[in-house]
This record gives sequence, C-alpha cells and structure tokens, in this order.
Amino acid sequence: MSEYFSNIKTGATTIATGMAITLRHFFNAVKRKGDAGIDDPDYFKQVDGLCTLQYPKEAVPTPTIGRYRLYNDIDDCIGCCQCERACPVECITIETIKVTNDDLAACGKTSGGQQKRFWLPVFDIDVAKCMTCGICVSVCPTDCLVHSPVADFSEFDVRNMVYHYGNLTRIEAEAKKRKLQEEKAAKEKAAAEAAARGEAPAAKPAPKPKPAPAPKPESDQAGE
Amino acid sequence: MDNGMEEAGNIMPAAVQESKAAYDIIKERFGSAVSEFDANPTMPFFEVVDTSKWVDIALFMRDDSRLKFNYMACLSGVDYPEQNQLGIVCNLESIGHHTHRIAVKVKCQRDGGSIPSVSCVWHTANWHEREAYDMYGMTFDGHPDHRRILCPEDWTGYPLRKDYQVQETYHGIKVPY
Amino acid sequence: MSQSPSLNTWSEALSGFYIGWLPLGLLIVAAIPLVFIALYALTYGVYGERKISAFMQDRLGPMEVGPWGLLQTLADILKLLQKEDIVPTVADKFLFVIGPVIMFVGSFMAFAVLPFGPAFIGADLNVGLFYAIGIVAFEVVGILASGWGSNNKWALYGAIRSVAQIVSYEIPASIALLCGAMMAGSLSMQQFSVMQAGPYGFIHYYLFSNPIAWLPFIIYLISSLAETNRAPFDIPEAESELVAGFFTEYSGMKFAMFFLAEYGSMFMVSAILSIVFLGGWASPLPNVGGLALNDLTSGPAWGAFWIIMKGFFFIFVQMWLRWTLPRLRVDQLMYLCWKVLTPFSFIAFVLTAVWEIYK
Amino acid sequence: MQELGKAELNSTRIIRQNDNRVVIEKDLDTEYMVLSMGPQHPSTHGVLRLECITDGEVVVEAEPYLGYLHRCFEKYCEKVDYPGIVPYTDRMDYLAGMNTELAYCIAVEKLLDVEIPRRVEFIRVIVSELNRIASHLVAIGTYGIDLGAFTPFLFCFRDREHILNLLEWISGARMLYNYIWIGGLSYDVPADFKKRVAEFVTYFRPKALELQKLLTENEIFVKRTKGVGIMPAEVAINYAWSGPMLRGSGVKWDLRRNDPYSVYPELDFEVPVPDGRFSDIGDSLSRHLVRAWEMDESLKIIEQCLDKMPEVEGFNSRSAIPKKIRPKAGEVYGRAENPRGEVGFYIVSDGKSTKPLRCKARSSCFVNLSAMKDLSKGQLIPDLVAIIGSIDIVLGEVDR
Repeated sequence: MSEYFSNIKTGATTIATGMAITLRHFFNAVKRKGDAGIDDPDYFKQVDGLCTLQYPKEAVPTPTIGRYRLYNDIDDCIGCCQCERACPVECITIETIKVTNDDLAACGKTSGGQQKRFWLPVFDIDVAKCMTCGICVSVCPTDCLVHSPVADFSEFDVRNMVYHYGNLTRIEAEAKKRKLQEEKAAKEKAAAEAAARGEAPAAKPAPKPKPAPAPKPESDQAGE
Repeated sequence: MDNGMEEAGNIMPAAVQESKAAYDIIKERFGSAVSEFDANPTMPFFEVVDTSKWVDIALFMRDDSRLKFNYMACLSGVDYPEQNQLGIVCNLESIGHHTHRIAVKVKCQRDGGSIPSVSCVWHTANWHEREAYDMYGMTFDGHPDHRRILCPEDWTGYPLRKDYQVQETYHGIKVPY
Repeated sequence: MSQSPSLNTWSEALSGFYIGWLPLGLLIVAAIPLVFIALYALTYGVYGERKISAFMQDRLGPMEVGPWGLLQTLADILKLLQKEDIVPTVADKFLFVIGPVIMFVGSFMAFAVLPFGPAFIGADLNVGLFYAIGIVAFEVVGILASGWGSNNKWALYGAIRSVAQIVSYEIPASIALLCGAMMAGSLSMQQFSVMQAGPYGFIHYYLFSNPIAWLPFIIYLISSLAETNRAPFDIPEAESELVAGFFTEYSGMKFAMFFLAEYGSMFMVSAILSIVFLGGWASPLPNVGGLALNDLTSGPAWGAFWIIMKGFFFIFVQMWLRWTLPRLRVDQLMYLCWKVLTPFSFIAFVLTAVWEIYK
Repeated sequence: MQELGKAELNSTRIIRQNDNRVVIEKDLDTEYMVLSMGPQHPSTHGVLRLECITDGEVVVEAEPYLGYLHRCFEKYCEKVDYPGIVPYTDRMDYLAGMNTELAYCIAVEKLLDVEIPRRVEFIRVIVSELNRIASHLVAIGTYGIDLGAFTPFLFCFRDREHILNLLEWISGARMLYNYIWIGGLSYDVPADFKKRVAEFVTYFRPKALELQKLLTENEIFVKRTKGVGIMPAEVAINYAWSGPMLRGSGVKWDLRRNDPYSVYPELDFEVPVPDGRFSDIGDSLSRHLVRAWEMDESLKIIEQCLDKMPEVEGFNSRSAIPKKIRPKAGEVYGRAENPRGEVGFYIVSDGKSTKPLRCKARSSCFVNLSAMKDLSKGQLIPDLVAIIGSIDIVLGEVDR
C-alpha cells in the first residue's frame, strides 16, 4: 500500500519537474540563439532560448575548411589523373591529350610555375555522385582541386550536377588530337625510342568510348 | 595486450603467448583435429582440420574452465580461391574469466562445402553464419534458420566470392549500375 | 430554470427568430458553435499548438506562411482540401466514411449545452451535464467504425485500444463531475456558473470555496485527457507504436474531420472543467473595496470572454502535458484508471457528500 | 475436475467437474495475427522490418528482416584501396562516424605497424568521445520519441548540433567525416578548438542534467522501461552483445578498458554498470541509464584529453601517414568501442595489393539486434517498441 502511494507521489513530483522544465523553455522563447559560427568566440554565450535558424535567410556559416562542392581550377590542373584514380566513387572523368611541343607555350603553366603537358578536353565532376570524402583533394599535386564550403548547390535537373571543367571544346580537341597524331607519325619514322611513346595514342582511344554521353557536355558548353 | 599496435613488432607478445597457452590446451584435447598454431602478432589463430569436430571443439572452448571462450566477437566468411576453399574465421575471447583471445579458422570445399554450425554454442553465430552463407554460399549443418540475411531470398550467386558475376536483371530491374 | 433576468436572453431571442416557416434563428444558434470550433481549431488549436510545442522545444514553429506563420493553418487546410480522398478498396466503405462524421458530430453536439456567457446557450437542458458526458462517449462509436472500417491492422489496434480507454475513463470522469453536481445541486450548465458567480470573483469558485473540490478537479483533468485521446494517454493513435492508430488510412478532408473533432472535444472538456469547478462564465476578478472589478467584468460579452479564456487555459495545460510527458502503456493506462482514479473518485464523492451535508 | 476430451479445431474441452456434471467448455475463437512492423514504421529507426505474430497486443514472436539498407560495404572494400575505405566506414554507422573510422584505422595500423604521434592520438580520442556523446544523444532522444516524449528528442538534437558544428569545424563535414586517416588525421585542429570544446563541456553538463530530469527520472518513462526486455548477463555474452547493451546487463566490459587502444590507458574514467538501484539489471532502463552515464564519462575523458594533449608547433597531422599503404601479408582483427558496442574490422591483406583481400565489418548493431527474437517473446507491442529503442540500432550499420 505504501508503494502504491509512493508511486503516485513520485509520479506527481516527476511530472511536475518535467512540466516546470518545459514551462521554463516556453518562457525562454523570447531569446534566440543567433547564427554565430563555431569559430565565433560568442558561440556558447547564449545557452537558452530558441535555436532554430530559418535556413535560407539565416544560416550557420560553413567553416572555411568545409568539404562540400568540388571545384577544379583548370588553369592549375596538369592532368595527372591522380584524383580520378583515387576517387572511391569514380565521380571524376578526365580525358587528356598530350601537348605537342609547339603548343607547350599555348598550354601555359600552372600558378606554381609548372609546365602543363596535357590538354584536358574532358574534366567532368559528377557532384551528385561525389561523397565529399576529400581523398582526391589530398592527392592533388598542384592543389587545384578543392572542396569549396558551398554546401547548397541543388539542381532541378540531375544532369546539371555534372560540372565540366575541360579547357578545350570538342572541335578543338579533335584538332589537337589530329595534330598529336601527325606529330607522332612523323616521329615514328624518325627514331626508335619514339615507338614507345607511340603506344600512348593507341591506348588513348580505348577509354574514350567510356564517356558515351559526349555530345551532352558539348551542348551544355554551347549553352554557356 | 596493452597496446597492440606498438607491440606488434615484437617476437612473441604477451597476448600471443596467452593465445598459445590456450591453444595448447585445445591441442592436448583434440590432437590432430586442429592444425599448428600460427603465432603471428596481429591475429594468432589455429585451424580446425577435422571439420566434423568443430562443434565439439567449440563446446570445449566455451565450457572448459581453463578456456571459457564465452564471447564470439566476430565470425567472418572468407574465400580462398587458390585452395578452392571457403572458410570462416572466428574471433573468440573470454569475458569475465580470462584475458586470452584467439582466432579459429574452419574451411570447407568451395562447391557445396559445409561447415557444422556453432549457433547452438554461441547464439551470436546464428546471424553471422547466415551472413557468411549469404555472401559465400557455404552451408552450415544444423543451423536453425538457414536463410539469406542481407540479400533478398531469391538472389542468385554469392556476392563476396572472388569469381562472383553479378546477375544482369533482378525481377526485371537492371542490376549493374 | 432561469433565475437572473438576463440569463439566456440572447439565445432565446435568436431562437424565436423566424423568416416565414424557416427557423433561421435556431440555425444561427446551431451555427455559432460550429463557427467557433472551426475558428478556434484553426487559430489556437492547430497554430497555437504548433507554436506552443515549438517554444517548449526551443524551436520557432511555423514561420514561412504569413507573418510569424499565421497563415500556416490556412495553407494546411488548402492542402488537405486538394488531397485525394482515398478510400481503400478493401475497406468497409460505409463505416469508413461514417466514422469521422460520427466523431465530429459527437464532439459538436456537446457544444449545445455549453453556455457561452450568461446570455447564450444552445439548449439550457436541466440535464445538461449528463447530456455532455453521454455525448462524449458517442465518439467511441466513430472511432470504432473508422478503425474497423479501415481494414488495417494498426487502425484496428488503435480502435480497440481507444474504446477500452474511453469507456473505462468515463467512470472516474463521471463520478468526478458528479461531485460538482452535488455541490451545485443541479445538472444544468447555466446553473453551475450562476452558483459560482459572486462579488468576490474566484473565491466563489468551487475549486477555491470547497476544500475537497481539488480532488475531483484533478481526477476529471486527468480523465478528460484520456477521453480526448491526448498525450500521455494518446495510445489509440500512438505514433511510434501504431503509426497513426485508428486514422492510419485516412487522408484529405476526412483526416481533417478527425482533427476538428479532436480539437472540438478538447475545448469541450476544458469548458466542462471550467464550468463545473471554475465558475464558467463568472468573472474571476473580485470587488476590492470601492473597485468593483467583478461587476465591471461581468455581463454577456465578458461572460463569453471568460469561459473561452478558461477553456483555452486548460487546452494550454493539455498541450503543455502533451509536450512534456512520455506515453503510458495500455495496461498502465488501465491501472491508472481502475486502481487509482476510480477509487479516488469514490473517495472524493463520499467526502463531497459529507461536506455538502455538514458544511 | 477431469478433462475428458478436447477438440482441436476451436479448442473445445469436455470436462467432468467434481460434482460429476459434464461441462463443455469452448474458448473464444482466437487467431494469431501477423503484423508486419516496418520497414516504414516510425519506431523501427530506419528500415528494419519485424514480422510479429501477435495474440492481441501480445507479441508471440518477432522475426527481424534485414537488408533494406544493404550497400555491399564488404564488396566495395575489395575494390577500393585502404585509405578509400575510410569514408565508407563513416557511412556504416552514420551517427558515430569517428568511432568507426577509428576502429578501422586501428585495424589497418596494426597490420602496418606504424607509430602514431601522441597529439594525433589525443585528438582522435577527443573527436571519438564527442561523437560518442552525439550518438548517445540521438539514442536517448529517439528513445524518448519511441515512448511518446517529443521534447527531449529536440533538446538532444539541439545539443548534438553543437557537436556536429565542432566536428565540422575540424574535419569539414558534419556527419561523414573522413577525418581519422590511417596513421594520422586529415587536418590538425584549429587554434581555438580546445577552448571551444571546453566551453561545450561546461555548456553541456547542465543540459544533460535537465535531460535527465525531463526524461530519465520521469515516472512514466521509468514505468515504461523498467523490467522490460530483461537480458541476463550470460545470455548477453552468449549473444556477443557489447557496449551499453552488455553493460546494461551488468557486465563491466568496455574495450577502452579491457582491450585498450589509443591513449585510453592513461585516462581516468569509470565504466558505468547498473547496480539495480534504479533499474532491474539488464532491462531497457538499464541500457538507457548506461548511455546517460556514459555521456558524463565521455565529458570527463574529453576534459582530461584537453589537459594532456601536447601542443606541437607546426604540427603536421599527416606526418605519420605512409606514402603507399600496402600492408604486409597477414590478417588482423582490430576493434574499438563504438557508442553501440564493439566495432571490429577483420582485414586480410595479401601483401601485394593496395586493396584488402577481405574486409569484414563486425557491426555492433547487427550482433545486438540478433537477440531481438528472444527478447521480444511475450512482450506487448508498446514494449517491443521500447526494446527496439533500447537496442539503439542504426540500420546503416546493421545492413552495411
């Protein structure tokens, strides 16, 4: 019997405690937490009150380290394809054309002063596939591939999630390819060591059919 | 094992010696049914050669007061294509009695091979064995609930075998992405 | 029944209003509670609950539609109206359709005996309280019909639980109200308020003038939560257990009907609680010295204000409880009803009787 | 009283009573009902499906069906090199990414035999303890929701948000960190990190107390969980339960103590186990209490780590990461204490490839959930919900 009454008593008191807590929060609702970022010294200053942020208007700032949208600075990209190999989800597609000797100046140098040796007709990042692990960024030798802290980049059409960073149009790429072929043909005749290098273009067309929707990037580029 | 990573380089760390002591007891009892002890520093193990003795060994390991391997941390299926075998690896240890831990390997034929089920010894083996069956296709004799667990029941093939070829369609849905 | 000359004057005048053979006045009398339920459910019921729960949980609540999200409920209604009205093929169509209607009618009909101020009452029955108790139980039929008619296992569970719950909680609730009836010596809803009105305001309320009244007051407060399926007694619609309980299969306006019925009966039980124990439309402010606060805040319009405010206060308490407490289990619910509330309501009954005889 | 005959069909019994009257007793025709709970059900925490055979409100048997979230983690591991697996481990237990990463890295580091800088170890412990608190907050909050209390859930998520912000600040991502790398960390912590974590600890203590008053001490909550789903210690060990589940059954077993890794041996913390004062040992309430207590212990650990963490000028958190991760041939079973229990990785390396030959993840929820069938026998449906909640499953980890 005493257990019966003590049950009722603890029930009543704990319910009252709980209700006091919620009521305190109810009256604290006049205060708001604000959208201070975590690197702000005042971050933990306001401990009571509403903590909702109305997202598009207010947002907690993404830290600069934030690992969200992949961005490639194509001017600095040397076409080493390390990111493509490192990517666990294969969201980066790269096609390279070796730069012929007379084009080296046209191809230019990276901001670090390194000579670029590849044209990049295709450098596509499917950010819809990207899982923002940051492995590609860690292997990039010129730090041209970075995750930007832009977290909100939704699209209505999933095809728009494929970002094209290639620095040649399709027609230019064809021309460069032909040029390379010609140079190679010329060299093949000349030297025996050129034979080893001559295998490179033979291997190159093999991965080419893989990015089958090739006309699509072109139309997108045309649209731009 | 105070800090496994750092001591891993030593010849025979204390943890491996403990496992060896436990192994010696099993070896003494079952003789040629178990293989020699592999005293590698990362995961000391022995193999059950006579597969039919596996349940007896398991029961002995669980119940013998010197062993008391009452906790099966993990049971993993493994594919050994070179030896044309499938196998399981059990990581065992003792909670509340001893500090030793050991791994046991049991292997069977790759095609239609079977391993006795130890789900009656360690209940946890029930789902682990179902998973191993699901992924590798070895059967577990005496398993109370021998079904696939992660893949759908009508899935063809065993996905984690090294020679696994994914089916083209599943109920009209194209499988390879 | 009428004692004070102003009692029920508005509603009687209205009901005598005819255009030809059409009793337009009576229709208006009936329509007023309907409009009230709709408006209050829209504003305080849904919007208020969302805001109150939000503030208790450190959230903002609806903010997008209109200033401070004031038009959110209208947007929701619009959405519900546009939704496809699905009737499952295997459902019992008649029961499925009639269920929400019965529920809504049940909660709406009880408004007939709620006095909105001294001058307005739908029907001043001399068994008003009895009628109100009876009509609340009518909702059970609607719940059972919709739960069974849905032909869904979760809905069936919800319906069965609900019936067991509401029928059980009728007993402590009725006995608690009976204590009030003993104090007033009447079952008429107007009479309760008349008895508790006076120059000293809240001192005349039974809750404060009667030393025992707090016990039936609390008992009725608890059992009214159970009767309206509000947390912590919301096991018929227990979201985490039964998905949505008896209205799992409902969509569109039928779903909205359940909501209206829920908020309707929430106000109804709150109003009954405030009428029986807190003086209904009687002003709580006392005449202090020369300051005739009570007289100033009495009258038909003030009466309507007071009863609605008292009702709203108890609705706030209901929401407050809902957003604080976990849910009881079925057997614990029955334990609370039969082993705690019912014995205590009998004790309260006896004590009230003793007090009424010897006071 | 003597039973004369019995008809099986509608359980009719013919009984001769003591006064020689023959009575035909006929029970009510009752049938079992098969209730499919999930995969879309509010309290199955994702996509678990329970096929319950129910007798009224009583669950006669509940059979869990898994695989709705199966993402072939182990198959992926055979295709991806060692560092590439780390982001996948995040996605296993998405509520405690740091802890799972740590377990995986410990396993590979055992194979590789690398020396980890001390500062890295301390940061690892801090982030995994922060993540443990975040994970327990979700567990406690959703457990409140399972039992019908909404408000604690939002309080928990409010506080978890701070942890996620902290972790985003150091790793760049909110949930799927890829922060702990094999042999190091992806980044060193920002300058103010220690200060902010210390502020978080002082912020969180009163909030945890409030949560305890609001939820754990509430009589309805206690009544709903006490004595529900009792798991005796021996059976729990036999089912290889681990983490708060096993400790809830009264077994003082914590990998941070019993198979210590990282710098845990240097840290002073308790392994909380229920003592039967507040709960019946092994019931749902015990498991809940262990989680609540563990949050306090984690706060203690974090404070100690903040004190002990060495400050190194120009520290490079990637200094110990091997250039090419290609472990020598061998096998390893490495593990760590996840918020849900023991997470282990069994890795086989052939010594030639940069990809593991086999990487099996021993997920704690998978093992903990396997006892569901035994636990649910004869419980009420609301108790079944309470039990699932107390197991604290993350389907990402169960199905992998």
